[in-house]
Amino acid sequence: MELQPQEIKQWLLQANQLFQENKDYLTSLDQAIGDGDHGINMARGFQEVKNKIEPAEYTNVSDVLKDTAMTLMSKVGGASGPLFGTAFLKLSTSLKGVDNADFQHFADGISAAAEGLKQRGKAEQGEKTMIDVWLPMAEFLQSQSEFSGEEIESKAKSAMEATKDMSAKKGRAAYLGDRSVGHLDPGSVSSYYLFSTLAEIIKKGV
Amino acid sequence: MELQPQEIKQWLLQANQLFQENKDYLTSLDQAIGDGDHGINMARGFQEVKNKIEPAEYTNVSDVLKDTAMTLMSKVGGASGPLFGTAFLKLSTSLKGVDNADFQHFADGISAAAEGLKQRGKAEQGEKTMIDVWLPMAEFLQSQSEFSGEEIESKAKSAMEATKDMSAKKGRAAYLGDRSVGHLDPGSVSSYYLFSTLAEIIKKGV
Amino acid sequence: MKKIINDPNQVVLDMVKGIAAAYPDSLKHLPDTMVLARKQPAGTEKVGLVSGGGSGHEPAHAGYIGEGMLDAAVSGEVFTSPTPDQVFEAIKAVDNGAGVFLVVKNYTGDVLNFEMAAELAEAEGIKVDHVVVNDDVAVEDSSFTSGRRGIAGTVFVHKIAGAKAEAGGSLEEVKSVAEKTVANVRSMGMALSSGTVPAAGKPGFQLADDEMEIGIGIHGEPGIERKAIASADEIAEELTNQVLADIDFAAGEEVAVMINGLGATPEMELYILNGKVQELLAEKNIRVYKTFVGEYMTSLEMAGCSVTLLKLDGELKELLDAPSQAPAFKM
Amino acid sequence: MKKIINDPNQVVLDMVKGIAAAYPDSLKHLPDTMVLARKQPAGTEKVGLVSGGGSGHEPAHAGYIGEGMLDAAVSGEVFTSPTPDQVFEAIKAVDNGAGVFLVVKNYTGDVLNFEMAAELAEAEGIKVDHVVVNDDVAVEDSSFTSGRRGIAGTVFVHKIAGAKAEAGGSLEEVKSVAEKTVANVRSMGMALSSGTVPAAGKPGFQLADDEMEIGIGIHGEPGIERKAIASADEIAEELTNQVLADIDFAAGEEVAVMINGLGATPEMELYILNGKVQELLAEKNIRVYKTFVGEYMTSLEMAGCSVTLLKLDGELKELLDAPSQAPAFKM
Ligand SMILES: Nc1ncnc2c1ncn2[C@@H]1O[C@H](COP(=O)(O)OP(=O)(O)O)[C@@H](O)[C@H]1O
Ligand SMILES: Nc1ncnc2c1ncn2[C@@H]1O[C@H](COP(=O)(O)OP(=O)(O)O)[C@@H](O)[C@H]1O
Ligand SMILES: [Mg+2]
Ligand SMILES: [Mg+2]
Ligand SMILES: [Mg+2]
Ligand SMILES: [Mg+2]
Repeated sequence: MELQPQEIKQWLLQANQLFQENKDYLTSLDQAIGDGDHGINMARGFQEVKNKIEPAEYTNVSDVLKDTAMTLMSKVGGASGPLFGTAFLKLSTSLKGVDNADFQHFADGISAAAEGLKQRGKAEQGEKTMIDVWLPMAEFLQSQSEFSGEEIESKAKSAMEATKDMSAKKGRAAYLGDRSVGHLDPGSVSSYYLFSTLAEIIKKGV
Repeated sequence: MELQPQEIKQWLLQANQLFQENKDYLTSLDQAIGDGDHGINMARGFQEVKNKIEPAEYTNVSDVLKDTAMTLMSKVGGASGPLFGTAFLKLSTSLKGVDNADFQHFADGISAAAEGLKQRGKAEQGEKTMIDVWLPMAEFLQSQSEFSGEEIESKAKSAMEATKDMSAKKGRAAYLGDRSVGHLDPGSVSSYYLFSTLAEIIKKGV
Repeated sequence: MKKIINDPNQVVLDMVKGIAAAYPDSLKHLPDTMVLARKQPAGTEKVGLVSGGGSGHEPAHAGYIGEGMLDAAVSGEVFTSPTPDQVFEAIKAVDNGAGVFLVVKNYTGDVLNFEMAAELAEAEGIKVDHVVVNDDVAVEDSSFTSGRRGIAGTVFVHKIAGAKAEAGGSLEEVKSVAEKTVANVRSMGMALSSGTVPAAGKPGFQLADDEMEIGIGIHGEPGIERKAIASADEIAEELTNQVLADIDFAAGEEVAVMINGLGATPEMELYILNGKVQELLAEKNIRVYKTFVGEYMTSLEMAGCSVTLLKLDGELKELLDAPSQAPAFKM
Repeated sequence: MKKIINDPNQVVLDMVKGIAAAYPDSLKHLPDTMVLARKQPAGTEKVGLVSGGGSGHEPAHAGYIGEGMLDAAVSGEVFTSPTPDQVFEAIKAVDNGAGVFLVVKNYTGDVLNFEMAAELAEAEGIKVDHVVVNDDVAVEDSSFTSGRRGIAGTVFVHKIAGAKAEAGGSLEEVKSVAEKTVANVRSMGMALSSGTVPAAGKPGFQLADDEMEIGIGIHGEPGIERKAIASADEIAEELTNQVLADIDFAAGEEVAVMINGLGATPEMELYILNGKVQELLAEKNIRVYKTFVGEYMTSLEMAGCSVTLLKLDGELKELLDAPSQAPAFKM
């Protein structure tokens, strides 16, 4: 299968719905080990993404993703704004020149996004940040040859859950050091929401 | 009977005890229609009175009352400091020249105190202030010819209780106007404490 | 009660010492008193300006000591007027022969204690005069009662009388500008929650989670109305309109505006309120000459605010603009 | 949540408008942004100084705009760094050809967004440099983690870099004094209660009635230790000693002290704390050159405080003393 611009749009619109519904939950995760704004940030950012992309007509996936990236960059702020912005920008750039995203193209885009996150965040895997979802996901996709909704969902979920036992080294939770152990990383939960809605789109599309 | 310096001292020391015990009650009365410091003010002031007069030797009533007046004046502050200070100063001045206070001298002293309060406070009877205890008490004593503990106690009590139904025109409670009705005037309760301990001293002395 | 204090009964002395320790070059703490006074160059001959009142209103009053404003401030117990002997010490400390002027807020306690201090000073041959500030329009201005309270508008009186004294004004001249300021300044406040007097240990009053009180005093004295909490715009409207109702404005007249926080309200909220106040004044064609937003006359950690308007003429503008070195009102 | 606001999601815009309305002669609100900038005389050629961050820290950062301090401040959502495009607007607005210097607090979000803004500006040919302030000794200074946070010490960086820029310093010179300030400033805070982000509607954390938290961050980030509330003297000792443990002092060296209120703590308590801090410094033979007590870097209506020490040399003293017209830091 290939992901078409309309499906990418659907992905992001469904993700927005998830962020609106889980705004308080994400915020409470961030209150525990951060500053308690992550849910507010994501809900604000994706609401703006919706406002931007819903009325627009797209003929290629790169443009939807670029509008998403620029909107997140300019509407979210905090750590997650530039980071998710960077991830979507890298994905968009990687998919430039094609109308629809086939599996390998998309997998390469996610790899580029994960690399971009590492650079932007000056962070490594295992430091209890969203990178701990994006990087395992990128590696997993590189090991596959076709979209699988079930597997993307389960991979994202286990990666997200794995952040619970990590001790934070980057982001605000790092101020807590080992006391961050036992709490999910909010940005990783948001990243999981992105991949789980992607998985649903894929399941429908298959 | 005559009140001796030692009895005046006892009066004030017992009054102090009452102010310490009822500090929170007086403060709560003042929280309802004032600024919530009356109990603190009286407890602080009379503690200082105790510190001042307890170790001292007095040969006449005027001196105990003067020390009390000056201490209240310089340690209480607020409205009640200068007012009680003035009352005791007038009482002291009025008793100058005698060692012990006989009834008529003392009654005249209370009249002078009540007059002093009216002048200092620029207030009249019925305006829901301590004057509503001191003035009826002065008038009552002028109608008598001998100390009576029982009658002083009951007169002071009914005068104090009568402030409950008054609408405040002076002091902080005046800001409430008619909403002050239904609350006792804190300064009147303190004045009642003074006269009720005086009544006890008289009862013992008789 | 959660406070950064040592002994609840020693907060005023600890505070006075802490203020003196913060500004050793410009302030001195008069030994064995609760008086802070300006270190003045020898030979100063200006009118001395003294203010004070109960503590718990910081930066009032000690924060207003400095060149161009007060010469001394007397700190009473929390929410309790200082005693006459303390005020008298302040008067003596700042008298340089030109007389001493007292700025008193209109509370029975303050008026009585400052009056008695003035009597003591006059008995020693010191020329003393005073003004009583009563800017709070939440209370009826009646000669049959205690009348209106003095609240945040007092700070403008400090500033203007201070500038006049600094400029060499006589006691009469200082009094005259102070009275003009009092005649032209009006305030009104509101609260969302109460402060706690340290020695009392519990809040002065209780407001429900959805309640506010309009017209509250700076000691927690009850206001005009307790009602459902409103928006910043509605609060701005209510306070501004009540203030404006109390003083005549010709269109085009100029005012100074003070948006005063009562203690726990973040500056963010004060500025939000200010936005609407300015809009309302503009609609009514009242020109704003200068705006002050911050904590000027607080009530411990009360959440809430007050709005003050001071009608200006040329003289008041000049005095308001004069330099001041007071830590809480530098200009 | 009890606040004087209109819409919880509009507090930043309402506040920015309210700030602009308070100082129309000296400030302008850049249309369609959350940027406030100084109205500068035409022909100004100084280095532009920009700071900012999440809102909720008022008077930081807009209160520090003025002659001798910042040229622009960017307000993000409450406790959320502003976005690169907003910072970029500020940079463009204050660039007069001499370059623009950014004062950034060390939070991942702030660093990322300001860095991206700098990249955007450089792409348009504007010279940009920055400093990252990390004065909070409650957090370990590690290159393997996010490192220390930037808190109240940032205000000293604004002051000193601002004075240097005002004096005509080049971008390199401004950076050099800013870095020297960062190298010499240390802070630590504590809280008695949490603030409430308006859009979240409930407090960021809960402390029991007898608890305090030592080493708290200005966004409610957890501190080092939660323990029984102590006296002002003990709190002063704990904060001061932790700050002193982090920086070498030779006896006789001079410092500037900042006792900063986090929002709901009355000034009375800050001065009580100051008394003890000054005593401790005197015992250690550290000379206090100047003390600042007040609310400089708040955390909404959090109750608590922080202690900041800045080690001074001749250059820093001169720049600290230079005049400033910023409403929240007039000198
Ligand atoms: N250096 C970093 N690299 C990658 N991700 C990071 C980094 N720092 C923080 N994050 C992510 O950002 C999330 C927090 O986002 P958010 O709460 O919106 O911003 P802020 O921390 O500025 O309040 C964290 O949960 C984490 O996943
Ligand atoms: N003008 C006045 N004349 C006489 N008594 C007054 C007057 N004003 C106030 N009082 C008395 O003072 C009492 C309040 O004292 P207190 O609470 O100690 O002082 P403050 O009102 O300054 O806080 C009132 O209850 C009232 O009895
Ligand atoms: Mg966060
Ligand atoms: Mg009282
Ligand atoms: Mg009182
Ligand atoms: Mg944040």
